[in-house]
Amino acid sequence: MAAQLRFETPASASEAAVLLASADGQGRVLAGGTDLLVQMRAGRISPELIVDVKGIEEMVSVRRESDGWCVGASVPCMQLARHAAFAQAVPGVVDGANWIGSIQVRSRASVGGNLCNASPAADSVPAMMAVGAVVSIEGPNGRRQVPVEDIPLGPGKTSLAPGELIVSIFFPDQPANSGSAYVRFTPRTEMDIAVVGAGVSITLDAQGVCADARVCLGAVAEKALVVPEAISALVGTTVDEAALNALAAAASAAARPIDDKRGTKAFRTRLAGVIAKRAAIKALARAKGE
Amino acid sequence: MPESVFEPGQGVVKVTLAGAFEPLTTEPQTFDLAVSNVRGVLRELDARVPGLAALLEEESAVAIDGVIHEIIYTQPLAPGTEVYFIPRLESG
Amino acid sequence: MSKQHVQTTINGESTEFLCETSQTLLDVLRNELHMTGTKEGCGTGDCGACSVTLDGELVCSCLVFGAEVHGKRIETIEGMAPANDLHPLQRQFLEHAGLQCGICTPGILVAARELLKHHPDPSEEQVRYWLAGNLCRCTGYNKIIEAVLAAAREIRETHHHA
Amino acid sequence: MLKKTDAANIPVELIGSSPVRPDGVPKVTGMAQYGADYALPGMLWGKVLRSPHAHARVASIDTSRAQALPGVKAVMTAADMPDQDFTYQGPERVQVNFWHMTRSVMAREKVLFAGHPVAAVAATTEAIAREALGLIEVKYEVLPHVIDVDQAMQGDAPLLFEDMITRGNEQAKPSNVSRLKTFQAGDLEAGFAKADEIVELSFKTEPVHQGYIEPHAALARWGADGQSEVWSSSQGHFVVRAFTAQLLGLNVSDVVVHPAEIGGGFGGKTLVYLEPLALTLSKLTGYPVKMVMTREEVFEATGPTSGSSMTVKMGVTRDGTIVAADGTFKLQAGAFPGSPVLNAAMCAFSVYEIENARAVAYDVVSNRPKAVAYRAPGSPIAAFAVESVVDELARRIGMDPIDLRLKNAVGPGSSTIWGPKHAHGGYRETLEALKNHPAYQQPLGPNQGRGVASGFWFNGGGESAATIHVAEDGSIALATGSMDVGGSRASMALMAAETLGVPYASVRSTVSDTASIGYNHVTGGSRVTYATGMAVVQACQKVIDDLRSRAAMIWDIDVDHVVWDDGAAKPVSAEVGDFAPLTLKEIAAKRAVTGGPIVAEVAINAGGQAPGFSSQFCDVEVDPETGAVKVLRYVAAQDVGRAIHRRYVEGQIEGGVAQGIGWALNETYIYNDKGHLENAGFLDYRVPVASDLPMIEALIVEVANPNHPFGVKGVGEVNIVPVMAAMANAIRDATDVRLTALPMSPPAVLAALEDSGANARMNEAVSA
Repeated sequence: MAAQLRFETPASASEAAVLLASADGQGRVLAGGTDLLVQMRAGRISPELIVDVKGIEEMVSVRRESDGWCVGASVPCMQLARHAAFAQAVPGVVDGANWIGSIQVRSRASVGGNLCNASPAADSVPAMMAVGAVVSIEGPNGRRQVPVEDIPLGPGKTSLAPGELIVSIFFPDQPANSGSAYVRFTPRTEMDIAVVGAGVSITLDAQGVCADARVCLGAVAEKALVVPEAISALVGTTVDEAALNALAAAASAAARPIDDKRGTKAFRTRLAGVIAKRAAIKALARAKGE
Repeated sequence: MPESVFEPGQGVVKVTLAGAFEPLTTEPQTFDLAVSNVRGVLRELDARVPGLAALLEEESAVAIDGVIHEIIYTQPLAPGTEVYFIPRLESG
Repeated sequence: MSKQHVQTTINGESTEFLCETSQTLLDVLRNELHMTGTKEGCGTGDCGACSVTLDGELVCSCLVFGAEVHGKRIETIEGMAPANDLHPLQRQFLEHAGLQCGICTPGILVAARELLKHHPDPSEEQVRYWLAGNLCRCTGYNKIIEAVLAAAREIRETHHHA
Repeated sequence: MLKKTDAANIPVELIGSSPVRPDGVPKVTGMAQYGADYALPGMLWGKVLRSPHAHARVASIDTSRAQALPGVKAVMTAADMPDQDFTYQGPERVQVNFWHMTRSVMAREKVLFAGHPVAAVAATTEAIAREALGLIEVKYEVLPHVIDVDQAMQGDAPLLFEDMITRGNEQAKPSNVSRLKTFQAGDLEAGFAKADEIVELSFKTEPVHQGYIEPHAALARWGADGQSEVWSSSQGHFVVRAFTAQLLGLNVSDVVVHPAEIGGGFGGKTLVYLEPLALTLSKLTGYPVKMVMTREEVFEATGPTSGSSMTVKMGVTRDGTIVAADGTFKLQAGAFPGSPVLNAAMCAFSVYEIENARAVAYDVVSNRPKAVAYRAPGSPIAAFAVESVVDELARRIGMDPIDLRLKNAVGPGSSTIWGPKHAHGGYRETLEALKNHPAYQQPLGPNQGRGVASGFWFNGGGESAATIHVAEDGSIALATGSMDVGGSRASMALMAAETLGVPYASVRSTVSDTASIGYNHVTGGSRVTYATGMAVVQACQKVIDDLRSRAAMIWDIDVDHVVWDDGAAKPVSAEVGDFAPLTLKEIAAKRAVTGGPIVAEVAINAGGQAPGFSSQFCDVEVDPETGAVKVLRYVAAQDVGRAIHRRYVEGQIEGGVAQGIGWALNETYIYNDKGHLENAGFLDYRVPVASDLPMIEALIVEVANPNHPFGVKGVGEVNIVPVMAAMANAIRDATDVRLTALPMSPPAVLAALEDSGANARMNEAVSA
């Protein structure tokens, strides 16, 4: 019960990992807390240890590195969205981060937390996957790096081992003439959970032909998906209407949603294509500098 | 807008039970009553259907020439007035 | 059974309190410090009635642990009108009938003040999206939006003349 | 006797203005105290154990382990409250059966919905109370359950009450139908025979919650002498007192209920949930007990309004005369009888002059929380069906939907299916206001549509009391017993200031507790500005008579020679004497020598209320690829009789429309196959957020009610009645697809578009 709940504020990621490892699976990382407190209130989890990581400098800062941006896992979405250079570099990720909850929620919630919560509908996850983001993980055995898509396994489940925590996320610089975007569909305009979300990045060559692309879908499977068929539909084209329709068809074909309170299987399948196409159109415009 | 001005004075009033007031009445009924106010209507109805006055006071409102009122004994009724007892309303 | 001992600053006043680790900032404000101006509508961050600022960031106090605010600055609705000098937002909400039942009003005022700090001349759409985290069931939002826009105008004009 | 005045001739300066409300500053500074904001020394926290099953027999409840937990002071079950007789009491449409009510507050033999209270705990902290709930052992025998209204009416449906006979169909065997009633006028067969076009459609609507932002809260203190006090947020503290006293077997006057500020009600706070439990726990423990619901509890166990299944058939001649109408309205009452289905049936056709019409009403129980009033209860549900059918009739005969309504509009003398003739106008004027709106003729873009609908609501009168105290300096203390849910203290002050001829600022308007003023019925039915306002005006008139007689004393003249004008006593003419006017302040200064404090209390049972009419149009755009509906414009005309505080009148209209848009598009209850509510929170129960809505345009129509001193009719409710139909009609206009079920959520709209092939057409329209 609550009486045994411990609260720790480590100063380093390694210290945090030691604390978590000692908690026998009953420890929880506190970043923004926007999922943790809701789950505790609902009685879905009753942790014995809370590790507040916001005192760990590398987890709450945005740093420029030689070949990209390194974002602390606990940087609040509002801070990220206000970071002009970062928003310029990977606008699709800021699109995603800007859809999480409300301003109040985004002042606390982080893309790292969004990833670790492992909701299939997490807005920032397809967006991060689309730009090839890589997470840095601290654990009992030191650091390791894995692509974002390797973290979620299914609703509420991640590939993190006991004692591991995500420290930061690296966003590699995109080639010239690249654009990224995240678009989602929700019944309300704000304060909602994605029924379908799509993160797309497109890189054009000098002739305006799609040289590289990533198409990722959220909320249409147990975790966010990369859709190779949708990527193939774009690469080598000028991303014309035919290519976009092929991408939409591929996205709908790749979707394998379930019926739940937030959407039916048929609706989500249909929308996977519609929303992927809209994300691609937005990414293309950005790639063209429009 | 009809200005309903009520002049006290005995006259014939047309009284309708708009619907059944179970278990005492089972269908709509109309009565011509020589009365001057709502109390008179209730007294006359109760004489015809014992217990009806109490039921109406509890369960109904009264429309006097279409204007809905709570049941108040002293409400005057001019000759020729149309009186309906209808289910009372409340709400959100 | 040891409680958390927390030292913080609330509306400019240095404050300390004891709380259970599991207690939220909202719970602490309302039930330990008896500052009931901050309201609970849902407890899950979905209605915004408990909005406060934490080190200058707009947050739902139901989604913050009391233990987290050690060494931080908190602003609540109770600090918005020092010495009964109403904030332009408060005055414009009164003038424009921007409240009916008033339960969402403290949260909306706190949120709107942050909006105007970041966007002194917001469009109607900006106000609507900024306040999307604050539910109001009474007004249909018209008069809230009008009040915020009027307060923004007033603040801009005051600064202009100053 | 009610005093009649000629509303049109009253010189008004304050009426219709928009001053700052008396309770405004506390509400913008966080100082106002709502139910959950009260605390008392030694206070305990109470929590409710709720049923995990939708339908089950309660075999046993063992509270011993919970009782033994340190910090727990008491555990109660229904056995701690007296049982009640099985009788229906009160007016038919809102009958109260305390046998049902006590079981709704806490289950006895059976639990009838997931979330039904089974036991409650009082403990020193909220956390301990919560922990203790987990230690109460309840043995259930789970029974099959039924949620949907049509399924609940099937012969093999599980019965909530095994012996319930339908009132109005006593020959039938026991069923879930608690009530059957028919309203009829004319000859349906003959009417339909005259029709050139007949439209018949069936509709389903989902229950929707009132969605007030403040969860229910109550603080209760029981005294060892049997006298008790309750602080709670409700729409009527006198009704809280009456129900709590009855449920606990107390003298009504031994319970004093203090009106906490209320954080929204919309009908949902007109009965009791927590108050009897908190008071019982206080009695058992000897300490004050506070109980506050979580948002999940609010959704699982309070409200909502009914869901429905309806069929409506209407016939029209080619010239636009509606010749017959027939409707069947089946409404979910939830776990206990008492849906607003009689209102639905009575309001259904009430904006139309139809010679031949019938409405059949079924009240049906099922395993969900008992339905509670919600803004014009019943009428919006029926209007969704009727106004959709009327829209189709207009299309069949190629007539503008406002013109069709104008042709059949009721006015004074029009007949109704519920008996008396209409006595008031106002409907036609709302249609004309709408038709004259410049935007009504504006062309629309691709995939956009315009929809029109109208609504009727009775508005209420009833019991109210008000007191006026003239203070020593001539300022006015005004008190009523009507809970202020949206600015009524301001409108009461306006009416008092206007009547007395004093500045608005000199009137202090308050709401008194149940021991300090006469009975006031609930703040509901759009009745407060009408009925309580009438009491206020009459109290002011009584004070004026007193002031005149005191002036007469001061001047040594006959009281008949003194008039009250512009806030002062004046001689009726120069002939009675040369006296300078005596202001309120001057008379108040002489109050002692003229007889003591100047006070008036008036308590009335207000009648003569006039119904409200609303006509509305909206423009929407439908996304053919996603089914999303965006509201581009919303215009709502409403006859309010007379607007007292203009901005709060507009606010009522804007708020009612916003709620209707939520009802139309997204709000719904999602139950799983176990009968558990899956969306018991504001994240998945989607009330509109600010960015979902356009500015809603309120057109105030004022056709004065001659029975009210200022012409008031009422404003709170009818504004929600047309909204769902207006939205459906606009979607129909945009897509050629008629949606007959609520909510018209994106998946539902998209499925309907795909089924009809409409979205292919619409996509072409966009690319063309």
